[in-house]
Amino acid sequence: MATTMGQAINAALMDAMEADPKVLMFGEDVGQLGGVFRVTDGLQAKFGDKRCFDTPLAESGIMGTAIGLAMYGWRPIAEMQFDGFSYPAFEQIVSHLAKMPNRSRGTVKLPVTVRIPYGGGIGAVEHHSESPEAYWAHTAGLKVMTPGTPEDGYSMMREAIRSDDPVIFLEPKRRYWMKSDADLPIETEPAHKAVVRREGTDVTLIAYGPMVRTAMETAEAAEDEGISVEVLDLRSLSPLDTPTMIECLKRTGRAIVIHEAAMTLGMGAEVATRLQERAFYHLEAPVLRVTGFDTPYPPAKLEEFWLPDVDRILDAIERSLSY
Amino acid sequence: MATTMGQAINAALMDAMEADPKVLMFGEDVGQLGGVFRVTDGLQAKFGDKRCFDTPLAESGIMGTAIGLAMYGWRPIAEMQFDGFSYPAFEQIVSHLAKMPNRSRGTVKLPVTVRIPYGGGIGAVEHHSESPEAYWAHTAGLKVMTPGTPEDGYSMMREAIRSDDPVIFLEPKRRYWMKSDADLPIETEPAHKAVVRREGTDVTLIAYGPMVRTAMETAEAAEDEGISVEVLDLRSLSPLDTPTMIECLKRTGRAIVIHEAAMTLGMGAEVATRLQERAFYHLEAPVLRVTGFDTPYPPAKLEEFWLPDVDRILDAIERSLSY
Amino acid sequence: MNSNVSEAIALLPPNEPVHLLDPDGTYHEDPEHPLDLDEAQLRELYRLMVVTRKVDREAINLQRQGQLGVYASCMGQEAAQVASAYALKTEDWIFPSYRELGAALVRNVDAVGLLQLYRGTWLSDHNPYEHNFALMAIPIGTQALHATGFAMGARFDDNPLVSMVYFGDGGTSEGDPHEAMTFAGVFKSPVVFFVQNNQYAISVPLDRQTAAPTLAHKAIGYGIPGYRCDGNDVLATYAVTRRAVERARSGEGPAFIEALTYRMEAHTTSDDPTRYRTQEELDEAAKTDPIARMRNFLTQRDLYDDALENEIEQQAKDTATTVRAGIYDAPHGDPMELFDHVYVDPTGYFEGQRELLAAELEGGDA
Amino acid sequence: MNSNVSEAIALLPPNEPVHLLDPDGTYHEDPEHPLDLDEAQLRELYRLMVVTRKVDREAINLQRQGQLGVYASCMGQEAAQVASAYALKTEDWIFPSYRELGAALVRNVDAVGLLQLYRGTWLSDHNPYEHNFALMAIPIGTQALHATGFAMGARFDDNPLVSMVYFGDGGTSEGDPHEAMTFAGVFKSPVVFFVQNNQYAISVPLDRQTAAPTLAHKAIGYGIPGYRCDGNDVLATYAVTRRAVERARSGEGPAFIEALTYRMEAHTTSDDPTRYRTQEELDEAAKTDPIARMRNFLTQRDLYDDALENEIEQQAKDTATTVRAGIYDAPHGDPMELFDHVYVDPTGYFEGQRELLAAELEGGDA
Ligand SMILES: Cc1ncc(C[n+]2csc(CCOP(=O)(O)OP(=O)(O)O)c2C)c(N)n1
Ligand SMILES: Cc1ncc(C[n+]2csc(CCOP(=O)(O)OP(=O)(O)O)c2C)c(N)n1
Ligand SMILES: [Mg+2]
Ligand SMILES: [Mg+2]
Repeated sequence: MATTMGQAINAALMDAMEADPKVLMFGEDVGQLGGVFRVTDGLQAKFGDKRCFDTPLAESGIMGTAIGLAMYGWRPIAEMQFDGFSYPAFEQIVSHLAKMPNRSRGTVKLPVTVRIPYGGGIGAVEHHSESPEAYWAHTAGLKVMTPGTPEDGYSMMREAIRSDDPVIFLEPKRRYWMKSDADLPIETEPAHKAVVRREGTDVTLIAYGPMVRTAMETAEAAEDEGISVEVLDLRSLSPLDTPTMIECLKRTGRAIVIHEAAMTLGMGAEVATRLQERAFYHLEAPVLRVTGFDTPYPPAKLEEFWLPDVDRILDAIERSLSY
Repeated sequence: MATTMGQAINAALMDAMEADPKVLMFGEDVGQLGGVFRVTDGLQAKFGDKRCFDTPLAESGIMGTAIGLAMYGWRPIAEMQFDGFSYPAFEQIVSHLAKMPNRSRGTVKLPVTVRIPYGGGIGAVEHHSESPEAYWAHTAGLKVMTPGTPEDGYSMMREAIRSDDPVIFLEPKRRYWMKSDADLPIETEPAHKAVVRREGTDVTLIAYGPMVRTAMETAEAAEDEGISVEVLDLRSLSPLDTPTMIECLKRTGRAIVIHEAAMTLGMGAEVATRLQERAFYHLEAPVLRVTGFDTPYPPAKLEEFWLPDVDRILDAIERSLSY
Repeated sequence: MNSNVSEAIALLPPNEPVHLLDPDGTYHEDPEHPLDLDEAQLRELYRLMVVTRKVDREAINLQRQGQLGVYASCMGQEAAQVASAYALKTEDWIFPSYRELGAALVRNVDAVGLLQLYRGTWLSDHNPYEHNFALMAIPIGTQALHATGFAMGARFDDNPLVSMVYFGDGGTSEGDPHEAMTFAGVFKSPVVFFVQNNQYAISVPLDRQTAAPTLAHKAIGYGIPGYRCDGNDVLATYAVTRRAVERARSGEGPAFIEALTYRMEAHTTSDDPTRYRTQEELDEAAKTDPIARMRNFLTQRDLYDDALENEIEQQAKDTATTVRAGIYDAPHGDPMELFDHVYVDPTGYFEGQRELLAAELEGGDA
Repeated sequence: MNSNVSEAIALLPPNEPVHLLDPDGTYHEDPEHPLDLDEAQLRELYRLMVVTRKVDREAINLQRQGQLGVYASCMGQEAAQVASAYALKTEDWIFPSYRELGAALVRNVDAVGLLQLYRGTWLSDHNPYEHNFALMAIPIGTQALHATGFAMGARFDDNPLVSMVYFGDGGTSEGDPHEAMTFAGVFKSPVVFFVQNNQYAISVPLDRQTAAPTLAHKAIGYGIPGYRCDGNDVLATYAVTRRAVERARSGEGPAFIEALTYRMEAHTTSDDPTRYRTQEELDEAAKTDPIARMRNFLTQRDLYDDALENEIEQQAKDTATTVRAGIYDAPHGDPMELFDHVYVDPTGYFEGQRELLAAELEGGDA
């Protein structure tokens, strides 16, 4: 029976709450409604409204109380309903969630998982299609994960909840309906390992979250043109698996980073910089970036022109190969 | 008579308020106290408490009302008392200040200047030494400026206030006491132009804000060792003056980016990526980074071990030259 | 701080929300809330509600037909919106959330433009300065600060205008309206905080949103008077708002109004309200419908007849038809516009990005 | 929502702050606020205040001598802090801001450790779980949410503890305490919001902070009772807090206390208060000194004599000396520790950065 990524994450929440009575799930509309994407569906029915509950409409409140709950000894999973609505919680995330364990010399642990559906491609209105990952990945003290497959949706969510470090768990919302035939539960590679999703020899596409699938489609299209494309799924954005990135580069000599977030200071900048820092002599071409533009996220009717797609990536492959 | 950077910025505020009766200055303790660094000293006495005033203690409130005041037709200068206290205003800055002009198809202009003393090196307690520039520079719709000299403190502040775009104006607080003999008023290069502060032929140091002076000191030290170091002061972090960066690289073949902010996804990542993207064949060595570590900002007694300094930069120069 | 603590009690809301019209149209005179509306205005309020409902329904249809990505209906809240906006002068400013079609129509904001946000051709499509109607705000409560800053600005400028900001029961929990009311109180800004308490924030009912006796009890914490009205009673809402607006205009400072109403439709067209509320509850709420109530009142006063009914129906239909046509005809927009409004002065930006997109649009390579 | 609006008025603060002790030590009995303190406890409260003031003064000296980077004095606020913390049980948790030396000393938190934040050897230096005393919070008001979450957590766990959070008059303007009180009200969490209204937020006086009749009038907006007490009256503060704490413990929910006090020192040692307040104002405030008042009371009750005075003075001096020595002796810390606590599991982090610093420390090249 096929499972979607949304269902896989739901199953992970279910199983984690079953496995550990300290796990709590809360946020806006996650209880009776089961979340606006139904990712928390059934949790309140199964675990009661003390373990899965709705909060008042206040994201800083959600994050700050999650910190207090964690200090007490619970393992909170807090949902930010959409990417763009994680910003009111920025202060609590950056000044406390990320820093309090360090501030306390490790005496305070904050095993908080922050679930954030993110990214575009679903025709939503403004503030519902943001890609805030660079804000979090620049912030020391946070771990940042994002699954590109339903399997990882399950396994990485379990890992995030088990982690004693705070984890920003970015769910690629346009892939909630992506299917897999895998049986759950499933355990994939640890999150800090990037995984080669497709082998290839000419060029490496480095992607994560929603763009993993787009990269795979591009690789197939390129194959028709006789180009052998490797696809690396980063999975964890903080830490970044630099050694694996370098291995890939050594194989193909060419890398292209793909993400939806704006180009300037997006993840592509860090990946490219690390590659040239540590594998300088292996670069046969500059590391290229195929990303969102340096503009606010566009309205629904124009998002297809903004988002990286197969054609734009194919062009970049051509450019890379032309070096 | 020597002028400090703090005095130069104060003079710029004074002159801008004199020149345009629409300019308002507000924030926490900026009125009667004249700001915790005295940068707004004398403004309330001169222009009255309608044009320079204290607000309640609420940064989102300061930023959101600045937006409303700008919609009405004022030109607000809003102070965030310290870098770390700009985070509660993140939502208003990212979702509205940066996006409302675009959202409105340009019918709404937000000529808001956000003054933020930033960076470390003054032995302050936590949250008073943050370098948040990458958060703002990643956010389309904002301009981000930071002066490295008293002259730029004056001239770029005037430009920021004149700008019809929202500007995040980052004041390198440890350089408030840096002196210059220049006469004010003074007009320097437009902010979007990076400026070569020192010519050199072996390697280019790319710095901004507080690190410009450190880069200059390093260049002098290197000269003693017979290494000719060029220093480029970025001045504007968004936009980045890519053409000038490239010119420098073409001259020296080697570049090192220096900043206090954490390494991962700091400005260095973007600078390095652009250089390798656009001047690939001119790189004789990878673009290196000398930056803060990927940890929270340290306590006062340890900041000297964290902050980039002359020795650490000299080491990087050596590494760069060894390629 | 007001040192006279015992006088402060005047800032508290009345025990019962102000209510002038029964569901059957019976009007209760209230000397504290006299009506300054003539017959034409009474009919106008009714007309605006009917047109609002019709256009709202059309928007839902357009969404079902795939013409809008999503839509947030104001059905059931017409009285609250129309009456409050009607209490303003045209020079006053409105700062809406995403649900204020009724307030927009009072201001003659073109519904076709307004709905472009939901259609996704652009992030907004009206010039706020044309109708003194700000852009819709999606991040909850954030616009309260813009309204407050705007009102501060007007006062600094000795301009006797008032700004009014709409947000919901859920919005009262966010930090921004709290900070806005704090600023408004301190600066005595002429801003009216108009809260449509429609009982839900998506699926979350009021008692999960706050333990306050009523939302209007929040106002005293900012030194602001808290008012309450039956938000399905167009006359009560008008009277209460009118008083608050003129009080603000005269320099007495901000006010907070809680209008009790009910969201008859789903939160948005993406929502499935059967998951969190019952048909019985809906049926009960329908009995307090604001439009029927006003029609009953007009009928009792002999201000309503078939001719008026036909005229209004026709007008509503025409408007809906225009909206429908306008939406169907709206061009999807020019992708190159993505770069046009990010900066007034874009020097140094978009290097290569603009060219890349232009090349793609021409079908060439980048 | 509490549907009984007229009962809600009970949430409002009294017209006058609760006050039991006059400056001359005269005690006014108040049947609503009976004292459950024996003689030893009365002396203990006094002793804690005296020690607090002495250590506070020592910290200011240490800052002047360059041993602390900065320090935020609690002089004048000893009664508010000591009495409120004393009203808790040891299992209860305290969430301080940066000024709560007095509360910390009640909890036996080592002042040497506490002051490391200001010395800058580390960002904090005590284990919160040892004394149920959270780390000091510098970003204003943010800790209110931690206290609320903690109290929610205790209640979910059927653990009858209470959490108490300190913040200032300025802090009431931030969004976080607003959201905290909203959550606390809805979840009926056993948290006490203790506001020391010391009249200033750095240079900004109270009337620029809020137009509320009193800060305690904010509480009703969250369905929380708002109390007020003379914060320089150690007995009144104790009595009011005690009642609020036990009420919370018994499941009746959160409370808000405004303690009226005055900051006798500069905001921090970096501040120059002569820029914003007069010597006359200070002289006036000095007359309400909390310590002299309690000493007068004890003297009137024959609970105070030279022996006690000497004993307490000696103890205060000893503590100050210990603090002084401890601060002077404190090592500056190991730079390599910068990498030690960022993550519980640092796999994949700090590649090269740790090695770079280690090499630099060894004097070698990186
Ligand atoms: C900051 C923020 N958080 C979350 C959301 C998602 N969201 C959209 S509407 C809504 C509920 C709003 O409820 P209320 O304020 O009562 O207004 P109503 O929709 O009932 O008019 C939520 C949670 C948002 N738009 N903004
Ligand atoms: C979010 C934030 N903004 C600004 C500051 C700078 N700051 C430190 S203390 C202070 C005033 C606080 O006043 P109040 O809440 O009354 O507490 P008090 O210092 O009087 O005890 C300010 C503005 C801060 N620490 N945090
Ligand atoms: Mg609502
Ligand atoms: Mg204070």
